[in-house]
Amino acid sequence: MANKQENRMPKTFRRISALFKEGTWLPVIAVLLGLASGALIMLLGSYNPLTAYQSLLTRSFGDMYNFGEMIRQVTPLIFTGLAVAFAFRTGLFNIGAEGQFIIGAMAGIYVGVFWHLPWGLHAVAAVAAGALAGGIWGGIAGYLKAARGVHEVISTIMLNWIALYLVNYLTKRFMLEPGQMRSRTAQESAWLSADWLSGLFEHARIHFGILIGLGCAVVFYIVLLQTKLGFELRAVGLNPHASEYAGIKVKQSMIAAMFGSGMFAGLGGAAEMLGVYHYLSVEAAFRGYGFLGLAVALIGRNTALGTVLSAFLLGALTYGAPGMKFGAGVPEELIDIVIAMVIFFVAAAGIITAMLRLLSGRRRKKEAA
Amino acid sequence: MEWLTIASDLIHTTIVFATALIFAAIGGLYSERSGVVNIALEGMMTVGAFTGAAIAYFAGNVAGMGNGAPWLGFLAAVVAGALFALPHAFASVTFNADQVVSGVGLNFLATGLTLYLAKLIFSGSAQTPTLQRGFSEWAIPYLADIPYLGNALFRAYPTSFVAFLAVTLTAYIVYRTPFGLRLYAVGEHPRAADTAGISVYGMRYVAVMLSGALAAAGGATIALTTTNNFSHNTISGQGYIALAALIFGKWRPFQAMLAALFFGIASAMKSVFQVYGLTQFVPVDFIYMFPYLLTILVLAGFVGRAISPAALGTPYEKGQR
Amino acid sequence: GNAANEGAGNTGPADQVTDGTDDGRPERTVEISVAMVTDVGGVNDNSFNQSAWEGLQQFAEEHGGKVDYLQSQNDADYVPNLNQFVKSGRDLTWGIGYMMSDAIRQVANQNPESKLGIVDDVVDAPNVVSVTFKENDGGFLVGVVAGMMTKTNKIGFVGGSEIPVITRFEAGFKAGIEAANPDAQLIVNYTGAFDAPDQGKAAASTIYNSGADIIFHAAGSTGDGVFGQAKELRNAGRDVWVIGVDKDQAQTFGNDITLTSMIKRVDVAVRTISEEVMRDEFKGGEVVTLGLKENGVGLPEHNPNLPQEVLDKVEEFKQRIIDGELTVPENP
Amino acid sequence: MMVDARPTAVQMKEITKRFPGIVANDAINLEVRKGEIHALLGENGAGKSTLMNILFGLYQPDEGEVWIHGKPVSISDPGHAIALGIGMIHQHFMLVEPFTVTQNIVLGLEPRRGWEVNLGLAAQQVGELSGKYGLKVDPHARVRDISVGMQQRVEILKTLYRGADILIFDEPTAVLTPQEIDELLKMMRRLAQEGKTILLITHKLREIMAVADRVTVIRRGKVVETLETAKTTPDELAAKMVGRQVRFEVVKKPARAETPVLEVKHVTASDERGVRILNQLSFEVRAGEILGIAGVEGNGQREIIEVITGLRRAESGEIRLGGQQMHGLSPRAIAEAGVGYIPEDRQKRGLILDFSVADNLVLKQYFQPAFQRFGFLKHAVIREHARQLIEDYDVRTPSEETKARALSGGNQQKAVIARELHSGPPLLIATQPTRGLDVGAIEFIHNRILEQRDQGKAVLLYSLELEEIMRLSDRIAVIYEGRIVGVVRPDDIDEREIGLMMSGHTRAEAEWEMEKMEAEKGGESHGQ
Ligand SMILES: Nc1ncnc2c1ncn2[C@@H]1O[C@H](COP(=O)(O)OP(=O)(O)OP(=O)(O)O)[C@@H](O)[C@H]1O
Ligand SMILES: Nc1ncnc2c1ncn2[C@@H]1O[C@H](COP(=O)(O)OP(=O)(O)OP(=O)(O)O)[C@@H](O)[C@H]1O
Ligand SMILES: [Mg+2]
Ligand SMILES: [Mg+2]
Repeated sequence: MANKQENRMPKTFRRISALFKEGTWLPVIAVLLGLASGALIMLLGSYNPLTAYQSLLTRSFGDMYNFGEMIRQVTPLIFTGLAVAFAFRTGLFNIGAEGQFIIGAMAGIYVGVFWHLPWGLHAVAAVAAGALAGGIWGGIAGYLKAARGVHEVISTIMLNWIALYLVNYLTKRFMLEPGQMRSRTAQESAWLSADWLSGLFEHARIHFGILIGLGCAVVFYIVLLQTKLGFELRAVGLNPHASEYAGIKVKQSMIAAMFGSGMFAGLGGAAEMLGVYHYLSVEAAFRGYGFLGLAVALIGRNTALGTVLSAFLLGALTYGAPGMKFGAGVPEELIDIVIAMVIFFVAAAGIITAMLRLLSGRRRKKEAA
Repeated sequence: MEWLTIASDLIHTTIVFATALIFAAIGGLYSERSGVVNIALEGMMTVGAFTGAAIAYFAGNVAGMGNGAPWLGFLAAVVAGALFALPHAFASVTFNADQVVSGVGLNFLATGLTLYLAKLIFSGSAQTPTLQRGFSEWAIPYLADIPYLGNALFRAYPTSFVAFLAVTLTAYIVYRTPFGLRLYAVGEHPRAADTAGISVYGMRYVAVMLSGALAAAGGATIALTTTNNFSHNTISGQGYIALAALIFGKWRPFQAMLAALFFGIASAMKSVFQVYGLTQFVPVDFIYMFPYLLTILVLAGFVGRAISPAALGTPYEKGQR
Repeated sequence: GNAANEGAGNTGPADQVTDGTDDGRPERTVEISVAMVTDVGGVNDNSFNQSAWEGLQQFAEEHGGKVDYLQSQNDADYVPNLNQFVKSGRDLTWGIGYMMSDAIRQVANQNPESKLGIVDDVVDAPNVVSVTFKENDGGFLVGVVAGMMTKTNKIGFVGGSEIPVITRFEAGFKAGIEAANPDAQLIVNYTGAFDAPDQGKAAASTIYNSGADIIFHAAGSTGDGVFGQAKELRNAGRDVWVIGVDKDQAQTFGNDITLTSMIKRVDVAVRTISEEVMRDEFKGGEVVTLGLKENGVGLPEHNPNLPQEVLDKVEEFKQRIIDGELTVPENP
Repeated sequence: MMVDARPTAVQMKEITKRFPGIVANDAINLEVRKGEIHALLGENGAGKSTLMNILFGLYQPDEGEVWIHGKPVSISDPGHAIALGIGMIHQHFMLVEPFTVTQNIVLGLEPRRGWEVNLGLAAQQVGELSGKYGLKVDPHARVRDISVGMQQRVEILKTLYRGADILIFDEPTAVLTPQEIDELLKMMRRLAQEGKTILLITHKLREIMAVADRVTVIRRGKVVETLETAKTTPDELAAKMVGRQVRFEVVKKPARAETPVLEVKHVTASDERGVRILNQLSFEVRAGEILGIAGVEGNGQREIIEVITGLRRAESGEIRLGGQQMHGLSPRAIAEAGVGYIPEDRQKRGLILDFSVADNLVLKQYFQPAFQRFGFLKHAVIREHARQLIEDYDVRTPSEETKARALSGGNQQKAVIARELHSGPPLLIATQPTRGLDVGAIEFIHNRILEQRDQGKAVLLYSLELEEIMRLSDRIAVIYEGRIVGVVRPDDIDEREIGLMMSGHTRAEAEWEMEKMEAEKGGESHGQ
């Protein structure tokens, strides 16, 4: 009967709405509207939006160095974005990417510092450790929901803080670099960075994490859409009752989903540390990649490709932001406003579609006449 | 002796830290009872903290206004919070946006907006100048002089007293008045409420704005009592804690307040434990961790299946079948 | 980048915000440009960063030239922010604070031709000047003050995080108290953050309630909370004091509660080194350690709250330290 | 009756309402007289609820106008409708479960004491009201604890409390036992005599014939005709409704009852709250027969089926499928062992609405080697499989990639049936298989179920519609408080007698009760 629906609609609107069903254009429009609102606010603050956005772009794309650094900024966002998106697609809201990221970072550095493995293999082991640790941390939230009915939004928020302090403690207790508030430096054999690579980018701290991230996006897609496991995870996410009736083990798959989600974040944490710092510093506050990951996933519509793209978008925006301060004196926080607006427009798609329906509504009248 | 001092001091500091959480949790209670998830408490607190600090600064430091300054800031914050909550209601009530998503959006907006404005107003610095006039503690005559107990309970910031008042008032509203009954109905079964002639959207707008106002009051409390300024980390996650307190307290006013107090102990213990040299027994990081850990354990233990308002998180579409 | 470079010079609130050159003085022919990068603290922390920024502003006042700063959002920003200035050809770029040292080292190695400075830590690179202070010496002097001024024989110390710089403060302070008043007891509290006034306040509240009457803070804007708490207790009629840090904090928080301050002339250091650059006397690789002799640390000129005999005592100890008769421990 | 004398209460003129892709109401004209019982009849999706939702202010019409008591009105929301004296008893009750009966009734119109709700007074008012109209309810009971029948009485009281004189009933009898239905119909007549105007939506012709003065037939959003019930017959109505002749009696060859396929022995189970819900329950289903389970909602029928399908653990007892012990196996193992299951709520339990039709059709097989290798799904095979079933079971969908959500109720159900039947399981469990569907769809599904039986498969049927059970079953097991109180044959028992058994009477008691009732009723006829 859906075809019946189509016929009743004017062509143009049908096309547009078709695009919306794909969910492709919506984020794009949302981003444009977001940037527009940003510009408006700058004008109100008597800044020059054009200069501002131009210097933002300059900082993100101006030269190889900044480009490389921008990629460095994008990398963790891909991971946390995928983490959030993965959970989302399986009906869970993972606010805990931040904590899973931290735990993963710790595990990665731990292996990097204490294990002794040959080149490459060491890095692989360290990153794998990060993934595992992050997965376990996420799995805890999954278990709490499945077995104990604790809503994951709450448990993951709590687990974020626990992760922060736990990792601070472990770092200080077992890995502390004397006289510093950070861990000892991981052995080079575990690093994800390479001089020749940064060399290409004027010493920017770009590292192989980006490749792992892109790989993860592919894995994300395959697992979720091509495999039996993904089928089950999505089924449970969309309708746990029907899934149970179909004989899918709902609780296990919830835990599995959160574990997978956590793996992405944990992987990101390990990659960030082994690629950028090579050590883990004691943090008084969150780094915020997990929370940005929320934005990334939401704007990316929780698809693999979408997440990667929006990770690049937000990475470029957040990395370029200080450029606005530098070039046009615009406070870099403006970019948070832009991001917020984009999220709003994506979330309340109604706002945009409503506008369009008005348009096409008039058009319908015309055609009638 | 020593121990009494510690206890009394612990309680006192606990109340100081809990006040903001109580405000925010009670705020969240309104919106969530009406069926709107409010993960945006964080952002609303941030806006409250900024407004409170900024206004109090101009009133106190600049206009040289006396002890009224913090009160002015506090009230301004309440108003600002209510307004700032509007987008959340707009997106999630009118346009059926995913409430958690729109909440996340609001939190980003809050950080961005406040720091942007701060830099705009205070010549490029990401924080307000330190306030000359914050709130200072009230001592209830006579009671405050009771040894230990006085310091623990009867010496506190005015905001703390306001917070307790708000809790009591909320309890009355929720359990006794028609508004409370309707609020509950809207959160449990919006369609039923609608067909009973109650405006679901109306109720939810009011509820969300109330939560904004109260959460902002919480934020202002922090800026006007403990930090005496606003900066990027004045709130730093306390909105989320308040949300946890709300759920921890099963969406009930007094339980939520107790939960908030419980979180207050955490921050309090940090310093108390150090000063009294107890950190040699428990690493300070574990003291920080403790409340979050306990929350999870408790939720997992028995509160786990605390039944939330049935329609929580689901947008209400009139036309839906 | 070039565009950014042009952008940096051009109009807009940017310059009102961060430039010293807003008074219509005739521009110098070769304009010198100096910049600094702060940690998350920001330039209004009432102490460390602010002092540094004031140093740069004074520098701009006197010699014209262009000064600028970037505040980091998190530690990932240190390197790119430093590079932002280095690559846009600033004559000198400062990393303000211990946290920056790794970043400075990296940027210095990668841009040998650039000139950089680091405060509070030593980075041995040919193009970096490191400025450190003898916080322990300064801490000793205010320790003497506290030891002599306390009426309760209980004294508090509130530190940011437990890093060498701060522990030097604590060590000196401790030694000073012991030297002046052996039976005074010291209560130490590290809040774990330099930007959390509420934590400072809670700490102060607890310390004062436990009977202390003087608190020395070395915790950036976390210390604001200590002042806040002291103000309140004072209003409630209690006789409590704070010893400020980095700047003469009496100017910010008033003489009524600020007993004195352990000044750390970050501003002077930053200014003098910048001037060296201006005169092409930049000595890369140099480690400048500023102590009492160099007036890098010490008490403010005016101490309305300190009786003469205390000042004399302080002066006496100061001499002994300068003459090397007395060495103050670096670790508590 | 001198119908014509009565003034017009409701008049809907040229009402048109469009939903994305469909015109639910197409220039509908409806005219209802004061004090009459006016029935609306039509297929699923014909537009009945939509029309009434417009009258009650839940939807706004795109075109047309509404007149109440001779005055044009535009009803912006239910509040407004209530003010105009319109009340609606919905298809799905509009009750707040955790509230008490009183709270539900006064909600939105609370009597006050100062700032507070005056619950004491409220309860008193409710008491009086229920007395006046003979609607027995306990003002202080929590709605979640009371029977469906009482919940409906609460719904009615809600409207009366608001002083409604125009009452809309949307499929009120779907969930009731025959006794409760009789109660309700009596009540409607009483209200009508009180001068209240009643609009009744129902799929059950018998009820229309029983109470309605006039009936308006709607098909695909258009009014077909308005007739006097006195001057028409069920067959005529059915024909007008569907637009073709429908035969009600399904042709049913006598069952060749064979060896038992499903044996349920002494099954005992308790619910989450530890309340005993299944109590030494035993029955068996034989190959080639349809066993119907009749019972008032909440007497354990749902639970026993959950136990059989492995969704719920029994504390004791056995369940054998073809002699094999099934007790304690996972739902999947049981399904694999040859149990087809049509769950009662297709949208909640039967389908994943946001999955494609194709994915829904393999929901119980995707893990089989045919559809996946090494954990990777064979999408091509899955699509092909779907195309086949869509054709075999005449599922009306644009394509197998269409989301199940976009399908109509009937077609969604067809998809479920296709999935559960195509593998020809020895045992088919069908719960409420035709709920909310129209005669066309019902016909199709009933024939499929009989087909199974005739192929020698065992069928366990559970439906709240006694009619359906009577029509299909070879044997009927009546369940009450977790026990089977009797097994009867449809051809030698009458609906209302079963109704009595459903409320706990043994067969013998039931017959005795029946005679008593007949005696009481005396002449009063039910118009059929
Ligand atoms: N909110 C809605 N959105 C989209 N379509 C709708 C909506 N409500 C009803 N429809 C469609 O409008 C048509 C009329 O629906 P309506 O519920 O009035 O039918 P009905 O006669 O009440 O059917 P039933 O007997 O199943 O209750 C149906 O095709 C239905 O799918
Ligand atoms: N919630 C909804 N939103 C949008 N469209 C809907 C919705 N529900 C149903 N529809 C559309 O309305 C049409 C009719 O739906 P409905 O369930 O009433 O089918 P129906 O008329 O009962 O047909 P059937 O007799 O096969 O059940 C469907 O084709 C569907 O596309
Ligand atoms: Mg239907
Ligand atoms: Mg209907």
